[in-house]
Amino acid sequence: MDQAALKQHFEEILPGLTFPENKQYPEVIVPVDKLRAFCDHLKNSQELLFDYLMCLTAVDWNDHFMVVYHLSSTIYHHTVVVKTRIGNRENPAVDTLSDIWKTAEFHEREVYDLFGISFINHPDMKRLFLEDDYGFPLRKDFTDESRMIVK
Amino acid sequence: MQDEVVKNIILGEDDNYIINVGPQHPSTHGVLRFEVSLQGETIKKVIPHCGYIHRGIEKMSERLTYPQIIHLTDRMDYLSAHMNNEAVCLCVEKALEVEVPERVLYIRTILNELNRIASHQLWWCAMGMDLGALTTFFYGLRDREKILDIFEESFGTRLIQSVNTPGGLMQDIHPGFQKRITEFIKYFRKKLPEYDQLLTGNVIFRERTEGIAIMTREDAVQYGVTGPSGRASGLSCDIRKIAPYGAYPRVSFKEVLRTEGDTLARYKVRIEEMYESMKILEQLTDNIPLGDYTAKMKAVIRLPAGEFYQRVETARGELGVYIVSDGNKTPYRIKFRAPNFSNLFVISKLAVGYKIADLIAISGSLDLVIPDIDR
Amino acid sequence: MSALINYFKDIFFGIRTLWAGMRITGGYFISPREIVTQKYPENRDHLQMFDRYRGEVIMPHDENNQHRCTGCGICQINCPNGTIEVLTRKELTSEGKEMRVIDKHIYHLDRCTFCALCVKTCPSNALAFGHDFENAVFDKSKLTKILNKPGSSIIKEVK
Amino acid sequence: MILVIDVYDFSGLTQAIDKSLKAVMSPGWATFAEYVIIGLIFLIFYAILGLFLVYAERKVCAFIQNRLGPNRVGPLGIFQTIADLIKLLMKELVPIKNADKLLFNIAPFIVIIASFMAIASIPFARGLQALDFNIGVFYIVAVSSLGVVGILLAGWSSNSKYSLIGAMRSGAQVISYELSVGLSLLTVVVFAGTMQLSEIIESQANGWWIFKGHVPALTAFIVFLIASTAETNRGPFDLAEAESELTAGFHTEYSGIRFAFFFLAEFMNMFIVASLATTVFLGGWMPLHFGTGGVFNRIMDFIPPVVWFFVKTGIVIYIMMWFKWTFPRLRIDQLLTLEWKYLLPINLFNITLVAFLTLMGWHF
Repeated sequence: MDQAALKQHFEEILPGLTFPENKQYPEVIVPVDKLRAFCDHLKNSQELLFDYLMCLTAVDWNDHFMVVYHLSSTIYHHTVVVKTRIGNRENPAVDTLSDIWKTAEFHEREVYDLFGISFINHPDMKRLFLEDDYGFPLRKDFTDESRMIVK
Repeated sequence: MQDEVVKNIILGEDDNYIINVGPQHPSTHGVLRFEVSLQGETIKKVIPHCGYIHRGIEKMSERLTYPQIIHLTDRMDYLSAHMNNEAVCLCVEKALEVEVPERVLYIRTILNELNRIASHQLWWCAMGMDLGALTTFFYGLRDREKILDIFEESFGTRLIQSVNTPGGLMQDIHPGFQKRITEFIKYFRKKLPEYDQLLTGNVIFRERTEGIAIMTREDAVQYGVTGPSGRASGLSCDIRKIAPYGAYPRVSFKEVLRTEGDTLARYKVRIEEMYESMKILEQLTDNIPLGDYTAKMKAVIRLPAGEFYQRVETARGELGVYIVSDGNKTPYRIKFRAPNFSNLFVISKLAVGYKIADLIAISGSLDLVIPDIDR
Repeated sequence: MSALINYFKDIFFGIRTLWAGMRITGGYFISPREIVTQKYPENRDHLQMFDRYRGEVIMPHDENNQHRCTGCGICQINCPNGTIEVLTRKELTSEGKEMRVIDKHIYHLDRCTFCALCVKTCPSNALAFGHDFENAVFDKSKLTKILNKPGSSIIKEVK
Repeated sequence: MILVIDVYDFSGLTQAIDKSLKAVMSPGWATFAEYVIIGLIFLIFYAILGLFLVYAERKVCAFIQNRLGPNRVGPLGIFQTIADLIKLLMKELVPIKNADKLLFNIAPFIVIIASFMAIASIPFARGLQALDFNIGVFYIVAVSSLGVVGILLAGWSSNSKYSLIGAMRSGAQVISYELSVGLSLLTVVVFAGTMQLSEIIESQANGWWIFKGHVPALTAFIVFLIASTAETNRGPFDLAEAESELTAGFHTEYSGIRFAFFFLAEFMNMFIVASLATTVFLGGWMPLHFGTGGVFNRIMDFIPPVVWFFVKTGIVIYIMMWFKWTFPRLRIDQLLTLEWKYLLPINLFNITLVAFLTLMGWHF
């Protein structure tokens, strides 16, 4: 499916989505509470069949987090970028997608490890790389005097 | 929280025998730890633990300019260093909409394929060694040396090339580059059948690998297993075919696919990929166009604000580079979707029910490079 | 009956494949020409590195003990690891102009990743890669080197 | 022809020593003195042979792998193993927390004593044999299987999970492969009609059993090679050690000279099974003969029997090294499958065939 068709399709499933400008892939911002249902549809719908979670990450935009999902289909080879915005900086949380795409389980743990975004209903929500009291290094406000050298 | 920790420590029932394979273990090829719960020699549960060499490359990259980031990507999957470099370069070039000279495309593709062969050779060494055939290690390294010599002659570096830069290459190839590659292909076409006789055909090797740890296509997609491991399960995931880059649209090659999904299939895909890579090399080596080895770039590279994603096929699978730029000379956020990271965790599904010796064979067949998992 | 035939087939298949492997290793055993080991310290005299080999970073000096470094500090900025520190001072030239001269060009070999960004970006080609690869020392501080030789000056033509 | 062989008969020499000893002391003391002398000779022989075999293994594997192997200490690196031995002697013996101290310490000795006992009844030449039992074959098989007790104890007492797995593997492996070793030796025992090693060799004066015994002897020889490689815990059957799986298996926790004992015992076991194969199948110290008489046979007779013995043993050892450096390791269940499904039935069939052949007198 091309970009326009995908856009139209998304509109049909969930009205009121925002579609930011992205030259490369179609991009869609989904509200946090609708994310799970939306992704479930993307995975299981026969025309879309986004069965492959390419990349899962988050971006810290100082006032909010953006969790970014790059989805692709191994059959149709079309790609979409799904984003969700988390405003809560103190206790950021989003529904897990690990039962939709198994690989999300580990990517989510990585995101939890580095950003401190916890994923609700994740089967094994613990840190992947770092010690438990390390802090969340990929947050922009992370400082570690002893280990960081600022030029 | 405390209860959760306790729950996680208990792996299985009381009578299970729990051993740690790693972090210091001959077969993890790095600092990776498998927490294995055994009953007799049969595996009941495998939990991979990583993070022993987490260096925070993504965090470091937020303070480095784009040409500087490239030298860090070398250190992720050091066996496909050139592919990692190229991924960042392609992403930056795509963002800047720079037209790269034809010559660069060809040279990059040649380096990619040489790197892929070198990586698969080292994998073959290590796979044989994991299974107890120590001699394979030396044969593989002996042949890999020829490739490293090609790199060294042209760029002065061996394992990691550090020759890519946004817009092209840092230096042109050596005049003897093509000749050496032709010689290498001639040499390696003679040696590769020996690999088959020594290991592939061997009845012990077959017994150890055939029908072991079958990964279905669904598993591969679910766990995001890409690269040769995914293709052994019939998952067509070759980025060189799906989203071609470099000079790949100009060469004809076959995407090696197998449907068995067992350890032997993963082994055979890599062996066949070496043949395919040699085919690509043969098509490209004598046709490198003349021209500049780099495009004109500004001294300070600033990416326009926005998000850029580039997929590249490394020797182990799909590498994704996701750059979020805010218009500065350093990326706002850079994420490497490492192939080994996804490939690793499938082991906890594959190894269950097999013997501990099979765990070693499976992790060998998945061809894990630990720094790529941790980054 | 077919089970019995398969049983013997298995045995002969096994022996055949094992023999194929043994033929390769046995073949190498009796052909010493294939040995690839190089005796390293013995072959030091005729060990030739490739021209473009990236050893440590050096600053070539000519016969008058002159180098090409202007002390602009681009290498320092480009280095991703803080390997290079350039210390400069102002000096009066014969025409009475103030000119920047390097005091010390400090190179930390222990931090260098040989990414070649300094050598490639140097506007006056003052840096190059040496061919020396024997850098093992017992003291880490010995890996911090000063690249400009004592008493050296800049070549006139370099601006 | 007989004359030439008699020149190399050592029984005259040993009897002369016996006589001279008995002349100066009482028979009891004389026997004791002989034991001491023989013990010392074997101790020295054991050490030298162990060092040489380690060197040989390293050179063989190096040549197979396109390398030079040890080449620094002494000409062609011949003193490399001595340097290694000195290094191992100087190394710390790491005490293991919660290990069973007694068993942990005696395990290496059990392994080494077992191989030491077996070496006593190996006939190196006519008359050059410490113990010539009438049940020599049985004795060697019995004694060499004692070594596994040491391996089991080492694995058990180390208080390491890897060691325990290695030890258990070793136990299962040795118990099953002992059958094949015994049965394949039994074929020749049936042919020769004796279990005394010196008589088995004498029975090969007119041709080695591997030639005289048709296909069954050849089959038995191959089976013996495979099974004995397994019994000595060498690759591709080195599951007890399994470097890539269990780091070092049963001797993971051993260091210094204790580790060296295991190492040495492995090589000596290899020598013992190789010399047993030589004795039983390849005519021991008997020279190679074709037909009767002839110049070729006379030239062969001039080569001393000790040389014959060591050359043949060396060839068998080389074949075992060749195995190790070519094949991947088997898995434990495949190892047992190989024994119970392939080697044992073949062996049983083989021995029936041999019994029939001997009954009909159809061997040479």
